[in-house]
Amino acid sequence: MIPETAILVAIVLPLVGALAIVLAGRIGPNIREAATAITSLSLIWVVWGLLPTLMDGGRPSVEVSELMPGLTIAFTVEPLGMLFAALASGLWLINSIYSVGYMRGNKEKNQTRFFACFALALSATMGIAFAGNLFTLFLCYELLTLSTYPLVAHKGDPATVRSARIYIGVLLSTSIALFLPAIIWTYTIAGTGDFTTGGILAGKLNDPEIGLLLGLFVFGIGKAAVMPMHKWLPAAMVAPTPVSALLHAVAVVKAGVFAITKIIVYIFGIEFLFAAPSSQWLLYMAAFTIIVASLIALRQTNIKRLLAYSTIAQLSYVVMAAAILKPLAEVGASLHMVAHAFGKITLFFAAGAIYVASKKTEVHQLRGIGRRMPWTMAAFTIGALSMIGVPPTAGFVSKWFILAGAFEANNLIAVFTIIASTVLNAAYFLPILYMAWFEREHEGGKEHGEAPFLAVLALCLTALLTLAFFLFNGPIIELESQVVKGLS
Amino acid sequence: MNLLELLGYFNYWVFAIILTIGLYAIIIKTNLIKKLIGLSIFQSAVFLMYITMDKVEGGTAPIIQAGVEDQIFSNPLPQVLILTAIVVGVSTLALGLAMVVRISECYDTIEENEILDAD
Amino acid sequence: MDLLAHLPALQVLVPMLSAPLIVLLQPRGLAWAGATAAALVSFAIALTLALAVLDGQTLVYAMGGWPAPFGITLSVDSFSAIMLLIVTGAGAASLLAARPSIDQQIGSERQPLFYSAWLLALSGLVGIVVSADAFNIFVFMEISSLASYIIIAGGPDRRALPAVFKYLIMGTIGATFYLIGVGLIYMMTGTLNLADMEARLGDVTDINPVLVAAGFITIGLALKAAVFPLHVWVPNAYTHAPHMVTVFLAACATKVALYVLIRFDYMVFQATLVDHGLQFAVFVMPLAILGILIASAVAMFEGHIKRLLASSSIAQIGYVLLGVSLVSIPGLTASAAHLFNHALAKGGLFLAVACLAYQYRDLRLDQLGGAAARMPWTCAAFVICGLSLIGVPGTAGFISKWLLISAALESGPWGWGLIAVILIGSLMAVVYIWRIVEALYFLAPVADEAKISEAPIQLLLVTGLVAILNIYFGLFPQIPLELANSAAALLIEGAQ
Amino acid sequence: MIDLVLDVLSWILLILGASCVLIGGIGGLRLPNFYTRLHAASLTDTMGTILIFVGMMLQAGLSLATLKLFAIMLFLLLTGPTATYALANAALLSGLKPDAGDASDKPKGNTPE
Amino acid sequence: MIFIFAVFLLTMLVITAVAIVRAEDLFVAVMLTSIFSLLMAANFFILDAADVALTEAAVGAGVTTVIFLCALSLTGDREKPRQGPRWVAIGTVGVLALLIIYATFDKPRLGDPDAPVHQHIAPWYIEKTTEYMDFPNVVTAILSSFRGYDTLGEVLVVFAACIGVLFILGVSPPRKTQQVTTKNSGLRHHLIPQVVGRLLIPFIVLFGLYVQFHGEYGPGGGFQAGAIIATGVILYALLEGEANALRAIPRGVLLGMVVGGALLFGGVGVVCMLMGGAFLEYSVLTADPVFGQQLGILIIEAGVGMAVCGALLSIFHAFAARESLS
Repeated sequence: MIPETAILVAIVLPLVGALAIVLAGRIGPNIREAATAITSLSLIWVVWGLLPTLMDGGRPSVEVSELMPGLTIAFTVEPLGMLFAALASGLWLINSIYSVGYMRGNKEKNQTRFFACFALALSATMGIAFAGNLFTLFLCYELLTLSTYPLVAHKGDPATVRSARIYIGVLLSTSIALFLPAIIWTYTIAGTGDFTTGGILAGKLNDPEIGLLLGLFVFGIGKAAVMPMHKWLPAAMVAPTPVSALLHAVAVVKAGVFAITKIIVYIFGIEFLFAAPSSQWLLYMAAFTIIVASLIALRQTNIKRLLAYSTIAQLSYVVMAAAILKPLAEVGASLHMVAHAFGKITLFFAAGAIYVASKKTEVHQLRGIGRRMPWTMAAFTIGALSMIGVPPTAGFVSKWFILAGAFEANNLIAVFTIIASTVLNAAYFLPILYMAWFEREHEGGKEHGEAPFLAVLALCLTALLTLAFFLFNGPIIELESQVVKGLS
Repeated sequence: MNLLELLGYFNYWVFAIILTIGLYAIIIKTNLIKKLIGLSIFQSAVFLMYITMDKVEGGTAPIIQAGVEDQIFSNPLPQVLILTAIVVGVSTLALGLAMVVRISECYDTIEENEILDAD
Repeated sequence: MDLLAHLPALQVLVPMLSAPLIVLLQPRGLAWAGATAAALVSFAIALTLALAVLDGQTLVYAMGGWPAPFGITLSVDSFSAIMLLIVTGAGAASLLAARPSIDQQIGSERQPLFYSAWLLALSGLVGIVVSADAFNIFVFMEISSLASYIIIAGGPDRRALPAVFKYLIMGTIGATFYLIGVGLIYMMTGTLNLADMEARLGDVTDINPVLVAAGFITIGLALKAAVFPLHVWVPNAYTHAPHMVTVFLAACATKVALYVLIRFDYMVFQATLVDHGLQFAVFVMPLAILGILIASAVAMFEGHIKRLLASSSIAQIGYVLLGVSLVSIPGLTASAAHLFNHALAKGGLFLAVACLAYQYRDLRLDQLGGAAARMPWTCAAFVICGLSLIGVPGTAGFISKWLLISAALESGPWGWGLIAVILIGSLMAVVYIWRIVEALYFLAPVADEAKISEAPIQLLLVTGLVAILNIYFGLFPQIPLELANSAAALLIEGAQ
Repeated sequence: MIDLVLDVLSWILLILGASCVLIGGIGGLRLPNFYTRLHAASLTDTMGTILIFVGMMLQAGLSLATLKLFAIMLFLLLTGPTATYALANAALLSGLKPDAGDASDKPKGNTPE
Repeated sequence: MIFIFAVFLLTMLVITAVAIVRAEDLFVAVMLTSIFSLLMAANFFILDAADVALTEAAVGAGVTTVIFLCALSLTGDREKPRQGPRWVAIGTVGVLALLIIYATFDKPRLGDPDAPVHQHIAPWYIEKTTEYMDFPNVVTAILSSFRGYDTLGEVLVVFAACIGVLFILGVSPPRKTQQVTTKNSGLRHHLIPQVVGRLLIPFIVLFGLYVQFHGEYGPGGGFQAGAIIATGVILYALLEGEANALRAIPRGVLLGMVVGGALLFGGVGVVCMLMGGAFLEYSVLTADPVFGQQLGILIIEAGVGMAVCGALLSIFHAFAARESLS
């Protein structure tokens, strides 16, 4: 099919899928899961079908509606978005495989609502990935927030509802109070919000305002969880593990950092921003977030909360990489999105698998669990190493590019931050690995084996991806280099 | 300032005073019927204002006597408006009274504060 | 004269003259059917008119064939077209859905009177909108007011009566103030036709009476439009009215008064009084801001769903006024658009409430637990309209928020302050809408839910339709925006 | 000559009538209790009306106005006493004993409730 | 001379108004209100507004008072004394009064022939009335033709009030109190009022009809006539008892009159439309436009009369019936 329609299909398909899931849910779980699987498969087919067009420099775009002059709902495919879309669609398949195992293993209720909202969230994600201008991005961003709310509040008991309230509250209010005015401001001074290579604000804005606008954007996009807008992420840990995976790896937080990167690259333009001293604070902010989040993670005893804070840190890697404002760093940013996605989803799957199999949620409970759940813990190990950035894992590649960018900009703060955080990551992951593999499980622990097969399959897949990304990342790098092509 | 002029001002002042009295009754009285009475006073004050402005020196009621030449007529338009306004006023009054009757049936009182206490 | 030429008159006459006939239709089904038919016809007329004036022309109709300053003329321009769409649309939709809810709340023997009064209210509002004659506006204001008192008093709860009595008193005071203002202007100009007034006010030398007149008219209409400090009659009246009546009135009643206010201040005074624009802004803007903030804050702590939405209506009036008080084309466009979008959102919300009320006697939030499980479609519609009220992108409410904020941005130094107000208001809206949503979806049910099921299909379909419209006009708002734009241009150039 | 006589006559009548009305008014204010006041008021209804109207008719001379005036007089003469009667009747029904001797309107203990 | 009289009347007005507000006994207050209306009517007459005076006297002093009394007999006629400060209210209204009085100083003085009111459109009406309608009463001409649309609206207002009262009082009272008195038998046991009443009522109705159909020539027209006739019937009801009055003119007929009147008015307008004119453009009714105007005005005045009379009567009956069954 021609790319223009492909874009629309990619966005509409999950919606149709959601409908199908609701209907199929009336018939029976198996049909429903089948609907999910079919949808995600066909989505992958559609999205990845766009790759070739992109590789030879095509930028297919389609406009849906012009609300008012200059303000349109339009979608364009460009490398950053392509990467994000491909990533999300791919991980959705794996995630659904895992969710089936998890949800059934846990006998959760309202599974139909769960899968339907999941599909909706994916549709919004596709929208974000292909958004052709700020307004469309904002539209899909809000849709994503709203469609994930039921997922976070899935359990429905008072505590969960309270946390879900924090989730929706932070995300909605930041987006309305900061993101929206930033967008409108951009439209009023630039007359348009289309994502164009090299930015649209160049020369339209003076120095202090640049910093202000950047701040509105960065803090307005609460999904990026730059401190102090990170509160929602730990709160959202009440959600079932597949949802956490969705939040952390597949869609939500990625959407945040993706949006920031895209705005920096296509709205401000990195050279314009690099020239503006008042944009420096973003780097410091990100660095600060990385260090602090890692320190907090160090003190966590609950596995999922630990992972949450590590996510916050990792996200700020991407933000910081983008804020270095050098081509290599931008590539690094996009790579790190992928790398972190693979690593973190593996970790969450593992944590979820442990919970399903043994109902263990605390770090100290993991003593010797490696013997009971070898596969799971192996995957966990790979994920953890990738987080730290040890070869041969994905994390290494992205960190390499980011460091390269940092040196190119000879930005010592960035370099220092990366090294320090690497040490910290090691400091909070290695003990877990040690405990899991080499310590003896204390007596009286209840007998349990591996998690349900589907779950284990999924997490092994992601672990493999984590490794594979280290070896075969050529095409992706080439693709992403197109973003900064022509920039020194 | 001749007599007519003074009278003109006097008309407007009376209008202002009556208007004020009516409004005062509406605001201050808790008895619903008293409020409605105040309302009707309030409205008739406005009637007075309109009618006052239609007077022409040495004019007569705007009814053309056949054969009489160059007679001066007062302005008919405000009279028409006030005809309408009077009927509107009495309609509002009737509606209000009907409500008061129902209220006194449901609450056994027509004092506003007691009604507020009732629920 | 061909039919199109007669349309402005027919717009008023169709509901007006069918009202007396309705009284005679004794079997209640017939009364409802007749009223609905009339409302639908007038909606169709409104659509035709809107399309006719889309290109910015003005249709004028001389009643009784008497020329403008001497007889009464009706005029329909793009601004009135928007209001016509809102009013007749709200009337048609609510009447279409009304029957089950009304059957539940009002005895069948009183229904013919009720529906006839409803049509009268509709025709009165429409008459105000199309009229180009100051006194004629007063007459129709009274028709609509009396009729709305009647239909509000139809509320089954006894508290409806004091509420509507208060409304009657304040409404009459407002109308009388308006009458005084018109009288003073007539005294200084000797005419009642709005356009003629503007023309002749120019060469009035003694300006004091005109200033006082402007004050009286503004305050009187503000009273009827429930502008912030004068809104005390709204919450009770909306809360205790029959649910469908609340839908109708909340969607359009106060907006019409606002419309007259805007018309007067822009088309009559703006051009003639020295820096009236400034005085107007100085007078209105604080009220608008206070209204937005305080009313939203009140709404955040309301426990009763209808009272909550009523308070939010007051806040929304504030948004419209804010746009108006900017005295600029973007601001007016935003206001006009917001009139339209808020009517959509609030109408949908109250429709959903009516659906809920069909099953739940007690509409306090803590009583509504678990409604979502029993009435999924209703709650879905409620959520959509609620998002539109908040101004989430993709819904109609977002469009006007966007316009409003960009208008504020262009309005100079204090723009950022206004934006802050608007955003805080939206955040408060998030809070109070979300309180309802959580109650509907996650609160533990209290009522014995055995009997509770989805609302009747008739009610449900209309509600769903409105919800869908909220999304449609969020994605394809071209037509209302076009109308709003030309309306703003019209008003501003009327002011020059 | 004759008109002068008529004029003077009419004015005399008018003044007489006016004084009747005035007396009636004073009586209504000063007299002690209900029935006596009623009695005073009736003076206004009858004598006052007749005198004033005749006076005005003389002023008007022979014209349509005179006819109208006469009609109005007739009307008043019919209604005035009737109203007085209705009032007295109502007072009696509500238990107010006619008793010229006593100076107040307090209902007596022995009045029928 | 006349001015002194006017000043006297106006002063009386103010005094009456104060007395009304101060009166504790609502019955007294209502009576004073009716006096207030009479004074107002006299004032209107002095200011050359004959029609308005007639209407105010008939509607304000007559019908309103009756309705008030009906309501009072249902609600009780004592006002509870109010405690608490009233300076706020006094302050606000005082400011209002001063504002208006301040505004009056720029107003054109009373009766100034050069005042804009008398310049712009009023003369047009006066001269064109003879040309278009060819009858003397300009007020009627404006009321029913030049601004006929307003009058239609006004009829609808009356209609609204009528159905409103019927609707609101249409529910049976929550609790039955014991029969207060046997009011509804009227004064039938009292010979004198009955005889006088029987004597007068025909004349009242006759006068009403005169006012109705003489409206083009003298003061009067539909509203006044309707009010007057209504008063006559109400008097009948008071004398003969409300039940008999209803037997004479049942509720259905009254409602029919209201609806019929409104529809008659509207119908004429629609017929004008159908005959190719604008709404309410009577000239097209007949070949001769002047006669067309006259005809149209005659018909719609009849409609107005019917509607007003029917509305006032059914409102009265709604209250009165309440009285007998509460």
